[in-house]
Amino acid sequence: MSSENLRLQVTAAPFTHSPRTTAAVMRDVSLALLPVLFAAVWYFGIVAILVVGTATLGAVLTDAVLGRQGWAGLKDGSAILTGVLLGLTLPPGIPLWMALLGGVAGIGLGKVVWGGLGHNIFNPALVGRAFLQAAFPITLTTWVAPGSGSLVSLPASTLAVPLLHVDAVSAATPLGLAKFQGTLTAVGPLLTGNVAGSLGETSAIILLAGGAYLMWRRAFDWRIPASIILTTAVLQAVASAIWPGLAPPQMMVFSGGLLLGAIYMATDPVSSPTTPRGAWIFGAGIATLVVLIRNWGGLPEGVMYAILLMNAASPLIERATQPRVFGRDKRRLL
Amino acid sequence: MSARQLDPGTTEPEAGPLKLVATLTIAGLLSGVAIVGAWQTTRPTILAYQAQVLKAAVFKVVPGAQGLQRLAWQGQTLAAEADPGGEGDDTPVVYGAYDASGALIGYAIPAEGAGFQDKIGLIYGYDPDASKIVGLRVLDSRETPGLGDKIIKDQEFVHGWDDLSTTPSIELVAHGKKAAPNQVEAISGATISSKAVMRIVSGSYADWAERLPKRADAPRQEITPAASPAKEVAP
Amino acid sequence: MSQSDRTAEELLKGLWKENPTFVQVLGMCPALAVTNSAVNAIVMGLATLFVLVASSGLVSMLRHFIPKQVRISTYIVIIATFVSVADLVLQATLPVVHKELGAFIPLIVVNCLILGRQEAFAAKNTVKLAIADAIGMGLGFTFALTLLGVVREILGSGSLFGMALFGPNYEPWVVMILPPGGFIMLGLILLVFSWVKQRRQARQARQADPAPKVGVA
Amino acid sequence: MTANLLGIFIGSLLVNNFVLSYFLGLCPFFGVSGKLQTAFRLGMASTFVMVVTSLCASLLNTYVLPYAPYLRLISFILVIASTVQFVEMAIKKLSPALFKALGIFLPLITTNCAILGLALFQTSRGYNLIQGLVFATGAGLGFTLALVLMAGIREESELADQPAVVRGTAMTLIAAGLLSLAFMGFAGLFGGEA
Repeated sequence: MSSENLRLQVTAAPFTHSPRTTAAVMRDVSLALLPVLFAAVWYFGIVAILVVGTATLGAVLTDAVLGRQGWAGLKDGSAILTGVLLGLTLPPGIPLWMALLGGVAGIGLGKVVWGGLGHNIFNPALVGRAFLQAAFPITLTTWVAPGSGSLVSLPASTLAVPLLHVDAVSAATPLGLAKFQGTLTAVGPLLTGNVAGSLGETSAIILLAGGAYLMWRRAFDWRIPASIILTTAVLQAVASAIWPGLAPPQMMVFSGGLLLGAIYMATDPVSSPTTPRGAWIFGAGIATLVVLIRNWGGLPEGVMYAILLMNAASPLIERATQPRVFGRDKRRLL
Repeated sequence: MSARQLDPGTTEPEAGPLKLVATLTIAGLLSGVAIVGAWQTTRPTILAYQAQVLKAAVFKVVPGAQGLQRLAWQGQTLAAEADPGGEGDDTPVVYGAYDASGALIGYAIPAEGAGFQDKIGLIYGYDPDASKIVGLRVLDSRETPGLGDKIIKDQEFVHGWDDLSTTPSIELVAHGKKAAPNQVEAISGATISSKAVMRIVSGSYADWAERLPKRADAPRQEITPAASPAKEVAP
Repeated sequence: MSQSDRTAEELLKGLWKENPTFVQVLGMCPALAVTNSAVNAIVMGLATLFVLVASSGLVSMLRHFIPKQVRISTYIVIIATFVSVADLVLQATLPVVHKELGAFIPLIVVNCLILGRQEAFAAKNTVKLAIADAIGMGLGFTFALTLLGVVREILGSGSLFGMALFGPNYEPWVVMILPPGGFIMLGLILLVFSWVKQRRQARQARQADPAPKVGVA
Repeated sequence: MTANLLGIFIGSLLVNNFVLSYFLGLCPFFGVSGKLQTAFRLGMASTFVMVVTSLCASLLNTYVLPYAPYLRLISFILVIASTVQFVEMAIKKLSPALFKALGIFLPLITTNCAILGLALFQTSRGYNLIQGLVFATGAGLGFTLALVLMAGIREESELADQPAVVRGTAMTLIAAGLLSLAFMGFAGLFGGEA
């Protein structure tokens, strides 16, 4: 990063002007997330609120303390949204101190060092999730079966003392079952959400409804989720026709974090391409990676990694799909 | 390094080609002498250590072993292979494990294959008379610390191989689901690495164990007190 | 400046002011690859120190005899020889650490730090100064590696030099001994470095110019 | 054991990406990833040198090194240095335009530890000629991929108004860390079972 580059006054993507303010979009997204949160409480109990709340607390505090704008930077609501999204990707039994750490890591590494909102390359919520997954691989893949406790009872691991390990009982997710035991889960429970998994990836119907609402409010680029869902379905249909042992396409789309990721994470306007063609490519790339990792990778789930990888590629996609500026010669990507 | 530093200076007075060649030759010669010297000096220690590691591993996977020797197929017969043929030698070998009298009590079979991250190298003990795997140790792995490296650290998994029937074939089952003598329990949370170990052992078993002779037909170990049993390891 | 002052200065600069890892950002491959435990980090640092001192001494001694055109090749031959020797000696004396370091001992050959010091310093200075410079750089490198190794091992394994620190129930931050943790931890350390540096500069600027200044972000 | 070729290729391209998981080739990764175009060209030139080196290393492993294993390191480094020299001369002769474009980056490849690392890994894993070539191609393209992704990120974040403390190497390291975190998703992909 040499200093000889001329510092132009450049605003960050998206360049297109929209009458909708950041805060308004954030409000819509938060509204659409409310039912998801209710579903999490319904299936896993009050602990859902605690986990999401702690993750949000970590995110907000980090943004306020380390962020350049301090407490004023919280007004646009983006740090809160990051925290809530992060919380929804966590397993219900996660110790709260880890959720807090996830919020700190997500905002710290995913947002503050990049220069704050609008400049981050990666989705901060997923940065936090990926950091936690790499740091505590076992805890982050220890799932609780839905409805296994009462509404107010907490899993033993929730209140674990920071830095210490507590063993927890583990239930398998539909994707884990398909991958490691060859057992498929019916579409019914996937749609209603009566399956083990992260807090926010339970009910496909509720997630889709939230997506429809956001589309109606024009709060996001509908091309990205559309592209992800369509490509996943098509690729998996082809793949499962060739290799009959693989999971069917409907299961691929409705299980795990695909919908949550497609609707709420991949659509983050800062870390995804802004051109329409770029959005389609971005989505298709995520879907391809998800299908690859889920079918042939070592991990049962790959949505988070797929989105982060395409986040990294999105500056290149944006460059390749930018409309040519009049008067300039054709510029190749490389 | 900047490019400027690598660019031979052209303004300097030219040295004759003879001098250039002479410099490089002398440097090469001296370097050769130094390396060969170090090699000669350190070789015995390195070999002794490797032999010790191998011996420890063989004795662990074949309980009760007192001695070992390299065995390789020579045509249709399994025979003792005196000396390894150098580093490039990759003749597949097994190690015969012997009791104090020089009678074979089992084989230690090295095997390797792809794991979750990188190659996994392991050695397992096989008792041909009982058709049983009697022990297993992972020697080499770069599996995820805290997760995949449980194939080395998780004692429950490691000892799951201590008395494992191979009839009709060995199987991996989920943690806590062992129901038959030919089943090993996977490590919960590290299913992929467990699977990799199982795959490596199964593959090697099909290649080796089925045609290994029974105890009585195996080559005996010559008991010569001076002979150090293992010369080189290729774990 | 007296001769001994100069020697001391060349020795000290590598430790802090021109620290190869934190300031010059050289030799990053081993700095990240082997620092998942403190022992590995120290052994790697010392092996590099040995190669650096030996090569710098020899190169400086021979600096009038090596023709310009073949100097890089000659340096590489010299370095590769010492690395081969170090590799064999380590394998004989510390076989367990040697196995963990794996291919990264031979890779000392292409550590830009070593070739860089030959070209930038040893080839132009007396043997005494060259060795002082090499010791300083080597120690600075070892210090940086050890610092990184200690932090990563404590967080990532809950131990230091293989001894458990927090008892059996510690939940290790596995990420710290994985590749991403290496990158991120070194990045954070550099961040702290430049933050300290900035604050010091800001203070100096304030002292020089008493007028109130806008704080640095 | 004969590792399958797809596993080797994907392994060196993504799963164990040389830069992001083995920390090889970091000097050019940090030095040259500022501009997309140079990153891509350097990546491709390195890939070519890797393939040639892999070929030479295979031959050396088969015909020379069984007799003199202690010469492994020194013979590899000499092969790499001469390959780079040769590639430089060949490109200069065949395509002066490309030579000009690559410019100073060619000699830098000699000290790219990814190349020596490739030869050493190939040897320690016992790859044969074909496996070695597949490994080298995967590793080279993986190096290019990491370089290009990083260049994209850096070109974009140059424009951002980052905190002054973060600018520079610290930023690049954290970006590489996050990229490496994302690449963890490839763990086990086609691992020997495809």
